[in-house]
Amino acid sequence: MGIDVTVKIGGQAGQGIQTVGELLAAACHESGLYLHGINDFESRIRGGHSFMQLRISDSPVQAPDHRVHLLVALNERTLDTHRSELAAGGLVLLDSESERSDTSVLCVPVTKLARDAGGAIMANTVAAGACLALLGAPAESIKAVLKAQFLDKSESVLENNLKAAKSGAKAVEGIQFDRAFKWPESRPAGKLLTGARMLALGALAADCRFAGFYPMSPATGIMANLAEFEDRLPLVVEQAEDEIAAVNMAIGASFAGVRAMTATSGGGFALMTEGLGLAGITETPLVVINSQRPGPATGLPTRTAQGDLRFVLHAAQDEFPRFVFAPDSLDSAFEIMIRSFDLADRYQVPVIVLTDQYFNDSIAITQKPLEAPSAIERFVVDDADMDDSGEYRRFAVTESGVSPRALPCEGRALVMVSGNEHQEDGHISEKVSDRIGQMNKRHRKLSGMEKQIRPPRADNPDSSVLLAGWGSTAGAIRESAELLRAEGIDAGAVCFTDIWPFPAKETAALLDKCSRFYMVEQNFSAQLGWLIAERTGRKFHQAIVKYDGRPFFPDEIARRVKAFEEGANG
Amino acid sequence: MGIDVTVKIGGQAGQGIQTVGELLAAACHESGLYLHGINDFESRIRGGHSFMQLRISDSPVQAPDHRVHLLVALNERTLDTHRSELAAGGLVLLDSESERSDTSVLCVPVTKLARDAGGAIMANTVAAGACLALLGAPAESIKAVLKAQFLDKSESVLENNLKAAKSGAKAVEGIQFDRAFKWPESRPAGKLLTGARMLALGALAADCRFAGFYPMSPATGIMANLAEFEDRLPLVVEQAEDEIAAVNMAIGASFAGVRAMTATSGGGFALMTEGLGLAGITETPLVVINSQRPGPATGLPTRTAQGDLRFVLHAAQDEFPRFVFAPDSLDSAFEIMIRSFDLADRYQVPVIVLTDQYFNDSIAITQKPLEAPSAIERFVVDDADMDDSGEYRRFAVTESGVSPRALPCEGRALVMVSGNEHQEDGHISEKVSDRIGQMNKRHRKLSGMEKQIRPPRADNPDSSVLLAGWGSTAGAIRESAELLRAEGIDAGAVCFTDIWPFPAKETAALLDKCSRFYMVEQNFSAQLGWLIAERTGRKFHQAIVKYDGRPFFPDEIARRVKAFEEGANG
Amino acid sequence: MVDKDDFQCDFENKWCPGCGNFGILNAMKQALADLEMPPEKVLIVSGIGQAAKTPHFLKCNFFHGLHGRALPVATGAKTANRDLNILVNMGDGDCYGEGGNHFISAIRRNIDVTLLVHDNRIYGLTKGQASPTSERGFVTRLQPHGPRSDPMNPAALALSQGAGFVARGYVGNREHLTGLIKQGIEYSGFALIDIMQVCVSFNRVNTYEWYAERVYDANRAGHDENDFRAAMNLVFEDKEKIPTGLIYRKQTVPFSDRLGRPGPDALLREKYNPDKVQNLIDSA
Amino acid sequence: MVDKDDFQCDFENKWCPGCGNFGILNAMKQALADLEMPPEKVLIVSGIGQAAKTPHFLKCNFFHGLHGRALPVATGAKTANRDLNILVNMGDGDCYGEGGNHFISAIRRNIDVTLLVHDNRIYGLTKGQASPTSERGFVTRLQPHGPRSDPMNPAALALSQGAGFVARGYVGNREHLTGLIKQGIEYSGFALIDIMQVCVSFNRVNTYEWYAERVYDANRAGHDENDFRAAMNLVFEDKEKIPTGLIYRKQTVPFSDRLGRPGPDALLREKYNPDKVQNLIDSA
Ligand SMILES: Cc1ncc(C[n+]2csc(CCOP(=O)(O)OP(=O)(O)O)c2C)c(N)n1
Ligand SMILES: Cc1ncc(C[n+]2csc(CCOP(=O)(O)OP(=O)(O)O)c2C)c(N)n1
Ligand code: SF4
Ligand code: SF4
Ligand SMILES: [Mg+2]
Ligand SMILES: [Mg+2]
Repeated sequence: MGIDVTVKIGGQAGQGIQTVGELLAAACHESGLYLHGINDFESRIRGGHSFMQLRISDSPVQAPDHRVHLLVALNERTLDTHRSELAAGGLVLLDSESERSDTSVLCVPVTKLARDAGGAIMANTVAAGACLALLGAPAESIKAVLKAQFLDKSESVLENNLKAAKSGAKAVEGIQFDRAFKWPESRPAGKLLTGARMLALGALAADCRFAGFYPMSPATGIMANLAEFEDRLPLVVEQAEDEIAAVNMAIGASFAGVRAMTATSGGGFALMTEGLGLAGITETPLVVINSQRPGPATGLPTRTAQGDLRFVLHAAQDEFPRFVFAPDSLDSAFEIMIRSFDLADRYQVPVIVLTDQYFNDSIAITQKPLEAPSAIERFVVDDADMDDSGEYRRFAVTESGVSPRALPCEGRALVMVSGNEHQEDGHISEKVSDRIGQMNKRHRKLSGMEKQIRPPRADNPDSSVLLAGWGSTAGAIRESAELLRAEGIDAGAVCFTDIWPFPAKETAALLDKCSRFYMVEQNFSAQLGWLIAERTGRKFHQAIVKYDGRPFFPDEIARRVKAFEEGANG
Repeated sequence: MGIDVTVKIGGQAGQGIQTVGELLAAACHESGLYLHGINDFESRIRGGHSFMQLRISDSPVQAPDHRVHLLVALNERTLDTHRSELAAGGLVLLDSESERSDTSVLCVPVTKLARDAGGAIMANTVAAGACLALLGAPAESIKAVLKAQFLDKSESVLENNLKAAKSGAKAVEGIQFDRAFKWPESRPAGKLLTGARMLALGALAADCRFAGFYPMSPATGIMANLAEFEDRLPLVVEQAEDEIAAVNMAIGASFAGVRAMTATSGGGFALMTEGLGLAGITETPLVVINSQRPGPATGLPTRTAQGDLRFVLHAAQDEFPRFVFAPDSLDSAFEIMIRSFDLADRYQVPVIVLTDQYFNDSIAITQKPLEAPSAIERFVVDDADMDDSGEYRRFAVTESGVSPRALPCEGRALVMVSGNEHQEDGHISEKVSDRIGQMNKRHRKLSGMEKQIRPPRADNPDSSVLLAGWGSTAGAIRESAELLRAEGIDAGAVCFTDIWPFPAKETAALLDKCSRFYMVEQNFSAQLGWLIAERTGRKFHQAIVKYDGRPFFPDEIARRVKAFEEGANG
Repeated sequence: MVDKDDFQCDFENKWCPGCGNFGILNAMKQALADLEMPPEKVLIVSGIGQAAKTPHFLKCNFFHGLHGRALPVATGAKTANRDLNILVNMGDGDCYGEGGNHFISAIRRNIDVTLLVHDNRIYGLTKGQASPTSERGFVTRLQPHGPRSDPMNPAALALSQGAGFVARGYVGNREHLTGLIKQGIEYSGFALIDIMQVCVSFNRVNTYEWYAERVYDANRAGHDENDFRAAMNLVFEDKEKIPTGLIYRKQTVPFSDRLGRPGPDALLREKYNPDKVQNLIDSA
Repeated sequence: MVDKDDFQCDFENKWCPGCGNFGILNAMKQALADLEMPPEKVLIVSGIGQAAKTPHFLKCNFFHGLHGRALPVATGAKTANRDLNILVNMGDGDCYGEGGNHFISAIRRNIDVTLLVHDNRIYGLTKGQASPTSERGFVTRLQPHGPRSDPMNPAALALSQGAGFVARGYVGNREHLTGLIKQGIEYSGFALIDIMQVCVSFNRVNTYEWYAERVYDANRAGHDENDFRAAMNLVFEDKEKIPTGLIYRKQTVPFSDRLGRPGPDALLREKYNPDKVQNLIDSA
């Protein structure tokens, strides 16, 4: 086994916990290490308790570890709350001016040192310096990071911070930390990003030009990341008066011809459902990100969940084709965003991308290069493509179900669109023949859409026990299967990113090979499990669900599966 | 076979087709006959084409017949459109001053006769008079009906109408109509009502005191019927600025202590989904009627559908217990409304009642007496029920999942409610223990709720072929099974009114007895069929679906099942 | 040259005979023809209701969306392509009821579209419920004692939130209305034209006769549309007299000019630049 | 006698130290105590946001609902039980953004509640986006060049739609604010109190200092709250001076008196009468 160290930094909101984490992460990243970091915070701006938990490794990691090797406690409460998570040989670094008898608690006067270096605000830098020193990082590693961080600040700010980092390192000099390791000297393995930022980059790469949104955790970060690029690309990000406006603006922009999206969380998505149906019947391409958090209603605004799967599958009255995707990693998020805009255009349907707070707010390192497409295919027609533009019919009945899409006022062809049922030219119709013609046409797209669906990724699919899940929890699920294998249980993992149209045949074939499968989901009822039952007739053996708003740990999953397995076999 | 005659009255919107139908219906009703009438109209106020189709029988009827025996054509278009539906021996009564060679078309100068009697506006009365005469109704039958109709109009209005009716009757004197029958002289078999009115009466009987709504076809009728009683009961019906307000007002009223509801159709329901979740997490009793129409989006505003089943089952982010009911007849609508308010109070959950345009706008005759409950149990507590009102906790964790519900400002106990996840006293909490405690508590209600669920009604459940469906189409499904039996196919019917919590065990047991079952639904994908697959593992053989916005005819179902059966056996 | 008849369309009109909407339809056609805007250069966005069916009844590009939501759709479309000439047709329920929040926001954004509100003081398509502009005491089947809300004052609301073009028309004065629509289209920014439209099927109070007795041309009567205070006074005038005309106009910066786009090109027209995107991603 | 401390509550306050919301909380407690309203006779309905957390921090009955939707909830509650004393706490985003349509409707209904808008010109709980009252040029991470919309003028909107009680308070003037809240509660009908609240964490522009330079007491400066025109002028005053106080007040008929209920009894208090219901059903 190589490097696998978890550092947890805890304190009050407003204490700059994230800054410590980000400095550490940047240092690891620069040295070519991999990492995965989760953010845990309350729905308040100051006070309370929050933490960031960073797992550092020399090989890719996609989930948090439940054991903490180094606990950075910016206050006593952190120590009390998390001490029990300390792994054997673990160390606590406590911001304190007095000493402790407990040898596992290392008292460093972090704030005082910061003040000495020029200001209490640099406590983060002191803590980061101390951590890196404890972890055995070369002294220069923090320098580069601080330089990058304070690029546009004055010289003296940088200098003070360098001083602060050094004093942190100095304070722990000579301390032997079991989990210190030899730092590699390679280049960054990939890009260090949050999920939210990756979703924004994916949208950019897909040539998204309009985003309508209304702030809502945990989706706001996506839009904040996107807005950053407004001046440098043909892109408008507009804050709407509410989510209903946001989705209808996106529909309007898409209708007029630019790729458009919106992003929200469950409650906002609820308000968008009528608009989703409008995109459905008007066959307007649309990408909607629903970043889940626990509900119902306001629920736990800053926590994570996978409770909206069934809701997004069936949202809006009546039926129409849609895609539902759920990225399982940074790389897949980038790819899925590009595919989503592409498929939305190709099939003229809404696409829903399901992420969650855990995914959006976590940081990790990409494994594949992020490549912007060399060209964007728009799947639109203009007068030149028509024999007679006067005869253009936006909703012409075709075999594929996809009708030629022209843009309004971009030629002589009139583009007429109605959210009522309509005849082929777009005018309202109540005729039975038009209704059936259009319903069948829309649903005929499904056969093309099904071909675009990628089957779930299976790891060790021939195992007798399979763990199935979807979206952001894939990393934890895969690792838990590995843990089970290490303990002698023949386990594999089946993780979905492409959920609808549901890959029924492939799923059934996969599941038929195992003796039993477990659903691992962050919701109450195992929603995907029931969807699998519905679509394949295969029923999960047990559901390993978690709905407390906190992400899964691989060990936790493995333990719960093992308990069932021991029950089953004992 | 007894009496079974279908009269269809067609013409332009604004021509008073409904009046003709209502006069006929009233006359039949008064004579102790049964009937079932559907209303078909376009989304416009004048012009176009609409019709009412009345099926008259001496035994209860719950579905329209596809054969028309008497077609009342108030214009030529009606004749052209519906002539092909004429049964053997059928007759057309056409408003025309010239004669036709076609003997099946009886030309009566309806409008002219009306003008002669005092005004073209009475064309309806003339037509009704003619129809009744053709059907062999005693001359007095129309009199009573007209008297009731013009109760609060001047004498002369009544007189003119009586004259008009008589002149209609006279115009068809001597015409031998094959389907004329001997009219019974009994008393009304039950009450003659539309589905919408029945839902309103059910709400009254349940002591509903507040209804927030925003107009939307086909739900508006429910509210119009309810508003009629505002002055005579403790009841406020308030038109809201939008559906979001409507549902939140109902939640506010219910929280404050009165039984409250809202009614809408799919698009409005979409806007209410966030509020539904609010009722879910705040455990506020709430009854929502979703009267379905075809979508997506505006779809076919005046037509019927059953396309929202899956949507309402999963509407709103995350998960919480809810009831979903779908009345299958007038009688069941009355009962379901009372049960809905009762169960909403008892379990402190939202209840969704699914009806549709076909159900709301059709008329029929009740078979059971409509009995207002002798008392209303409110399932609320006050200070007197508490040891210490200062310690009152609105969301106390209990075994049943139901916590004692006090009303705000009705005692010393403070009622504190939050749409965020909360601790037992109602204050926001992000603690893992509170989250799990409250989620489990809410979901524990399900076991009590499941006991309230009635299994689907099964007719000839031991048949080798079963036809399954839900809600308003039950009448047509049951009759189609009868038709199949008459043709030698061993068919039965399984119709659901109580859909969620899903009666899985009972359903599986029922379905296990048949060789195969068909789903009969008014949606594209057979939504209940997939729900059955999900919850019981039993997969339907074929789906008989209809999604053109028009109601099912029993014969149509029977023919389609038969075709499959012949394919299966041939 | 564009002619009024160029907008003629074969699709069957579904309004009631005598409906005030015909007047609006005609005025729109005339205004567009006068402004030399051919059908293919016109985009109409509408909500749901009788008013919102308007684009089906004249030749044009259109997006007939959801009840209440025309303004956000128009905002998105205009943002994507600032070259679009957008008219928005909505009913009073549509715009001031379900769509009230978007109405406020359209004013505040100053989105450069012309909004025609067919204000018949009733919900027409749903068969006669009170609308936000119905007066207290206006009895319907659903409001047996009339609505409990005071009627909305749309022009006052628009003025209060800084609208730069506020007009009131009446279907009974076709030419006058045509003039207002033309001015609205020519205005650079958000133009509100609240049009008193007569629903002959459900509104038995606010009839042609009723209006005929009350409506007058405020501009002709001396009202200065450049005077904000005068405009504010006008919209609160005694209800027995209904001023029509251009209530207020001022120069404003339209939304299209607030986007911060580098040049005058519509968003839609910019080329996708893979190298630039790749650079941005690489340095992100 | 009710004391301010009777509202003391153990639940941990989650606002930032120095937040303007504390001022509102204190003023509310004082106002309720002065009016002799004990905690068990107070119902607070709120939306979602920092402002909307208010009821958690004082002893009372409360319904903390959805973002933007407090006013409909309050309307339903008041309709069900007219004896309730309802205060509504909302943020500026909550009330004027997401809830804009309900804000208009609450005014038009004249629902008898007291609405306190904690107007900090920012979305606090979601960490600093522009709100409907943010000025153009107010830069945030999501509005790198400031919002593209002109700011809303809530008081002007309320006046334009016939509100009978319109006030503006400032958290920096605690006593003055307490007085306004008391008057609002005592007012029979819809009372709007737009409160300039300072968000010390995200709004670096509209700070205590910024307000201190601008805020003045309009009533003391001679403004007559009975004069509608004067009120209208006041709310359009030069932005460099911010008038606070009672902007406008007139007598109106509250929603509770518009319900058409036969007697003064709350809906909630009427007895269910099975015979009457049966009769109505039988004759229906
Ligand atoms: C979300 C939603 N709610 C309600 C409706 C039903 N609806 C259709 S049109 C309409 C109102 C029509 O009134 P108005 O907007 O004044 O237009 P008019 O028909 O009078 O021109 C309503 C409520 C709908 N289509 N969608
Ligand atoms: C439907 C919905 N959309 C968005 C949110 C996210 N949200 C929570 S509070 C808030 C705005 C907070 O701003 P404001 O209302 O001004 O209150 P403040 O925090 O500033 O007091 C938003 C957008 C939500 N909870 N629900
Ligand atoms: S119902 Fe009224 S508004 Fe609608 S078309 Fe008829 S007259 Fe016009
Ligand atoms: S973020 Fe602003 S409004 Fe919210 S509690 Fe902190 S200071 Fe107050
Ligand atoms: Mg209208
Ligand atoms: Mg705010």
